[in-house]
Amino acid sequence: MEQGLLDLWASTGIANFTLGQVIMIIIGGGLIYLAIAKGFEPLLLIPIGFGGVLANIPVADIAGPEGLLGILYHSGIESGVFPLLIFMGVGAMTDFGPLLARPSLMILGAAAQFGIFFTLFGAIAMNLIPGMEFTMADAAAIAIIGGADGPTAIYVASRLAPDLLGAIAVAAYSYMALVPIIQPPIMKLLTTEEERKTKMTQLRHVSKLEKIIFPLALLLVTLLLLPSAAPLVGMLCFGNLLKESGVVDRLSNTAQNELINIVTIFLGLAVGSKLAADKFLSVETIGILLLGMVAFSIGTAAGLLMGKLMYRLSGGTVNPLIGAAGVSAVPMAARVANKIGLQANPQNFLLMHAMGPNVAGVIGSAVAAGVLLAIVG
Amino acid sequence: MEQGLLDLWASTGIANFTLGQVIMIIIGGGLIYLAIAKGFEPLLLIPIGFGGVLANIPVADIAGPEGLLGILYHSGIESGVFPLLIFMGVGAMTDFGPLLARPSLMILGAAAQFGIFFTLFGAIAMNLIPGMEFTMADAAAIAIIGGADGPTAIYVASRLAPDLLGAIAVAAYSYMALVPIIQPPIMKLLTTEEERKTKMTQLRHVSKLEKIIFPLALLLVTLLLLPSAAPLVGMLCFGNLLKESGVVDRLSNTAQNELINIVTIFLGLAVGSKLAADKFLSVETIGILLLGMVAFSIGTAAGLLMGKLMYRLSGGTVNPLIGAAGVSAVPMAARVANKIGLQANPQNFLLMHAMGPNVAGVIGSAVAAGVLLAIVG
Amino acid sequence: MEQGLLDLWASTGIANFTLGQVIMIIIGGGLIYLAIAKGFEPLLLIPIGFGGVLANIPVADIAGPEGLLGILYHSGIESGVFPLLIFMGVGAMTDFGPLLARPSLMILGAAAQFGIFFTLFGAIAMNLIPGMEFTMADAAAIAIIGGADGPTAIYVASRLAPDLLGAIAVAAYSYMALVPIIQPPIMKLLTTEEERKTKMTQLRHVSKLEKIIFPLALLLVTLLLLPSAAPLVGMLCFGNLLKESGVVDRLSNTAQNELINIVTIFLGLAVGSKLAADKFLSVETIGILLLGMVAFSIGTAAGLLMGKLMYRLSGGTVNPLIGAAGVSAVPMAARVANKIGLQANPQNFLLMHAMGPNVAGVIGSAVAAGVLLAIVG
Amino acid sequence: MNIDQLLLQSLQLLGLGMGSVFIILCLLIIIIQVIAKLVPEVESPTASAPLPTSAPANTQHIAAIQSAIHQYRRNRQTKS
Amino acid sequence: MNIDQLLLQSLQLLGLGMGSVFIILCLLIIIIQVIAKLVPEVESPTASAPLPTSAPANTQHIAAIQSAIHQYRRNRQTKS
Amino acid sequence: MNIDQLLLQSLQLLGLGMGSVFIILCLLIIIIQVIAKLVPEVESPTASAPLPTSAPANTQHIAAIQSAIHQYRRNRQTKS
Ligand code: NA
Ligand code: NA
Ligand code: NA
Repeated sequence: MEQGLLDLWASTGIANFTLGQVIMIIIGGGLIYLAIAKGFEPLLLIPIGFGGVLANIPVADIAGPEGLLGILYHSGIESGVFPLLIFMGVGAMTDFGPLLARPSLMILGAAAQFGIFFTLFGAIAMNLIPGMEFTMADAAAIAIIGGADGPTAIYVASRLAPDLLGAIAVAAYSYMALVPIIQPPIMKLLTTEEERKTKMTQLRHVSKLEKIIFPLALLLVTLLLLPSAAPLVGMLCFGNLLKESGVVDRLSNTAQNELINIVTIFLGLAVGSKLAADKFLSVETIGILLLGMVAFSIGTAAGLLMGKLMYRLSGGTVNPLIGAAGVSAVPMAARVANKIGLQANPQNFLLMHAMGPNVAGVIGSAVAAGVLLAIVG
Repeated sequence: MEQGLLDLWASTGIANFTLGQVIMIIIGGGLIYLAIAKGFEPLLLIPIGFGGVLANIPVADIAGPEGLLGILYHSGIESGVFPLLIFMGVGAMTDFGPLLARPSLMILGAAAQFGIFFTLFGAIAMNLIPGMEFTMADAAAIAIIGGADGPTAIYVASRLAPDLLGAIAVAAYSYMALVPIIQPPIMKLLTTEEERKTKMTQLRHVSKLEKIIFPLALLLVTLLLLPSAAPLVGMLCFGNLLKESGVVDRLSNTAQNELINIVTIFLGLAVGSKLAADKFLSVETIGILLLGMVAFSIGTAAGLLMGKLMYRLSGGTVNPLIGAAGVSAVPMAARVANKIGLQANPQNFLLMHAMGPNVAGVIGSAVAAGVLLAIVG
Repeated sequence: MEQGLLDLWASTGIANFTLGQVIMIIIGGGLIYLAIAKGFEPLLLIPIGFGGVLANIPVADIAGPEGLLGILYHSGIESGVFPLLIFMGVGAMTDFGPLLARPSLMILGAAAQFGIFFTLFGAIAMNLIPGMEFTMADAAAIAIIGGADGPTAIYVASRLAPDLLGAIAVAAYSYMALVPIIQPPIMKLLTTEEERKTKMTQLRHVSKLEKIIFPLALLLVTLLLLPSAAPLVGMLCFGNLLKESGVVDRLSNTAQNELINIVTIFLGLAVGSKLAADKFLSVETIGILLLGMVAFSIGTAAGLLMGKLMYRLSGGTVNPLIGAAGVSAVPMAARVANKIGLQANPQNFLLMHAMGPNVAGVIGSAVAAGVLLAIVG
Repeated sequence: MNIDQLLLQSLQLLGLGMGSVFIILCLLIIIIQVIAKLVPEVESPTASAPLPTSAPANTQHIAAIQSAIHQYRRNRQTKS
Repeated sequence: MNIDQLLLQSLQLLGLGMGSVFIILCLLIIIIQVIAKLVPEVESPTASAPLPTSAPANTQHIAAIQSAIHQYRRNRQTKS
Repeated sequence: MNIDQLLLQSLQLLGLGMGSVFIILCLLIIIIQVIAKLVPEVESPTASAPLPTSAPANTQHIAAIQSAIHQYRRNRQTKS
């Protein structure tokens, strides 16, 4: 009996906890709290936070190769399947209409990717700080946080720096949730009241046929110039074609509902498996959080500055605020642009105008991901 | 041509059947009949019965490592993924409100687990019968039938005694379907008319916040004291948190509808693959069926006796009938308690009061499973 | 910098394309065009065509063993899981009522399988043409195109001739889409105006119980006589039983909606992975396309001739047009029979009468598949 | 295997295959007819609904539980 | 291991198992009661809705976007 | 690789990356504009609906079949 009691005691969590695990469980709980109480990207941060808690339970080894989270990670993230399926669902949910109505605004979505590449440089520069050690692959994986796009960040991190995946995913989704707090000060700093008041003319009508051709054209450009971006861009285009073709509504509906929901649950739990204490609790994580914030801010600023340039060149018909939406973070960043625009001029509805740069930012960061995978991967 | 005819004849089922396969196909058909005509847990017993038929078709080897059922078994049950996903769905469907409104009734869900541990002892004792040979792992896997919870039974059996999984799953779901027949005589035997007439006071209101905190608190207790139960309890809590958080309804709906339906189909077929004649048609299966019945009956009795104790201690404000619902078998056992209560007193609605012990029984048997996995596994 | 530019250039598609890949991408685009603009089986041909495009992107290796399409192919088609799940969904969507109401018409579904076996002979005969080299397994896989049933063709091809799978699947779905063009001339050629005018008497009522027993009886016959057809027929029967049992509607609905949609997306993409240039662009593909057309035409003719025989034997109460529906291609072929019948006699509604041979054709080609797998496989 | 043997074998397959398909489908025709003869004896117009009553146990339970929950909530609201 | 040892071990498991189940479920009872005591202080009748307001961010966005799209389309139609 | 080389390489990546992003997105702008110019010629206000008519073949079939089934059932009921 004593032996049984001892065995049972030896199998309790209390007898096996490490300090790191306790801290990580508190962090996981914190993510769940932020998701529920503050509305921080709950669709992802509840599964990630909960997965993080499960991954740090001693003895159970749920994130190990034979545990549920480990199996999900191996079969869905290591393989790249989950982020690609999410991207397909995103494609099936995205309306490229606003982008097609005024394609020149796409340049804003290009400019905002400066956040990514600047951060890559910053991450390498951080190696000058003692204790930090980022390889080029690490730096590239961290920099993609500046793409403000969850599945892209997870896909790139899983290929280039799986050990940093947990911190990168948490940073990416947290900063996406923080867009309404991070972006407004930068927007106000870099634009004048006059610029923010700019009203934009209504978007032209986009025909069904243009919407069908666009995903195919996007895929064509990608496969000609940057095939390393083809998995991401390809699945985005595939989902979008399912939607716009209008002849396979049952597949399109499944891709943007049940399938993306199932994959979101699995992806979140699997990402959580990378919140294991020994990987997450390191000085690198602090670097990742800092660099992620830098990436977002620089990306926002680059988009805004390009917006200001377009404001000048277009003779004041482009509101520079929509440049901030170029970072992606769909649709949060477009909403923020709309809100700040309304503050300057209550008749100034920028939402539809900001959606163009916003979805262009998704394409832009998938392209940036392709460059990183091609050169660094 | 003759050679071709001979080859074709040699590939027919008739030329290859073993007696065991014929019997198992009849048993599979019997399960399907019970499921359709008698309403025995059709959601599970139709897939299990059909899977059992498919598994015993000669030549085709559908339950083999390269057959559909074998693949489903290997990837979903051997890995533990399917029962855990079912548990997540169960969590997303469960309202712990009645439990939170009167937590003291949880003790009934604890008492009913006596069926599990008594049966463990009984299974070992059966080794005294010649021909029976149960190891401690076998005995533990069989005993969990007394938990009256399908996914828990399948999860434990897949870890401790995969060869017995078919018989254990069939017994568990069959007895859960038979709860309206097994429980009433025991309930009438152990309670007086006076006791059964007891009306219970209305449950207090439970706030949204309490419902959100509960799954997190349950997970916390589990990971501190019994991490070996963490996969099961964790997924139950995760599903419940998806539901109660109120911010991820699309994930919660998917978990309790499409995802659980898909996994139920796969799980049932995969369990059916373990109805292969050489494993199922053995004297051990008779032992399992007998022990399963014992487990259910003893669990019911233990719940009722604890109910009687609470009736006394509470000054007659707890109806002991709801103790029988402590075995789980949600929501069947709670309904039976309600029905027997109504027979004694037509104004006596026990359903909501029985739901507390009923869901406590789910937690209780998951905890019992954790103990068995920790010590025997 | 120059090195970086060179690396980037070396990673572009332009620098890596082979002519074959360019042709295959155009073919993939052509399939997408036919699916969207001409309504050619869009549920399958959009995913297959898109998968074909993705598979031929240089550098990215999306159809390779570590790419998304390669993973889907390996886990879903090589294993046989996807076509079997599709067949389950088809079973859950199929109403065997018209077949049960007049079972003698099943003979039409048997006759139409002549297209399969004649084509098998034809494929072997094609070896006489220099450059063609079909093994018996290849010939059998090609012949199954005559079954006019997508999942059956994919299942058989994946077992017997995986290298030809892409061409076989494309041919099968394309010809199914072309049924309204292929069949009418044959129907008019082989039947007289008088025969086509034949009105058929209303179908008798079929009870619920008959519909429940039928899938079980079908499975029983299959497992006794042709167990090699049991995976296909078994899953068809399982799906149908889920539907007809009436007690597991949530499983039946999932099988015929979300689950089949998800699997259709994956199956199509995975089939597309077999449109790699080196496999598809060969003289064999031309043979496959020719033979597939022959198979469809001969199958249609055989069904019609059997229809004419039944017209005589029944004293003119069976319209021979419904014989053409025996090839399966559900429900397209039944619609075509209905349309041609209406042309001859505007009061002549053949749709329900043609549904019997139509679903019999599904069973017939699954049986034929079983014979091929048993003898050739 | 030379081409003549292959051709012969494929002719054999033609015979065996069509034979199997006809045998199995004809057997099914007979079975369906037998079932159709047997079933009406079992099933009277009213008896055609025996399955539904016993079958959707789960939904019935759920319905019962939901109605109980509603009743409980209504009571609570009346009280408070 | 002989049968006596097995029987003894299974009796031990009975004790340990039921003990564990009771300890954990009793602990949960206490925790639930503590939570129930703490929560009402935090949660006033009106404060019970703080989650909905901040939470369904995504659906709010989508709704906002959809209304904007509708408005844009209506405008277009009026114009053209 | 020492830190100087890494810094240099990351600067190169900055140039190559932003260059690639701008080239690809600018190319897309041009392509979209070309498409927009070509499409209206093809597509008149009424011609914008050619796809729906040919496309949802499957649902049409199903609808046709369902209506036929309904008709057949109604007939049966009237008779019996
Ligand atoms: Na972006
Ligand atoms: Na239980
Ligand atoms: Na067929």
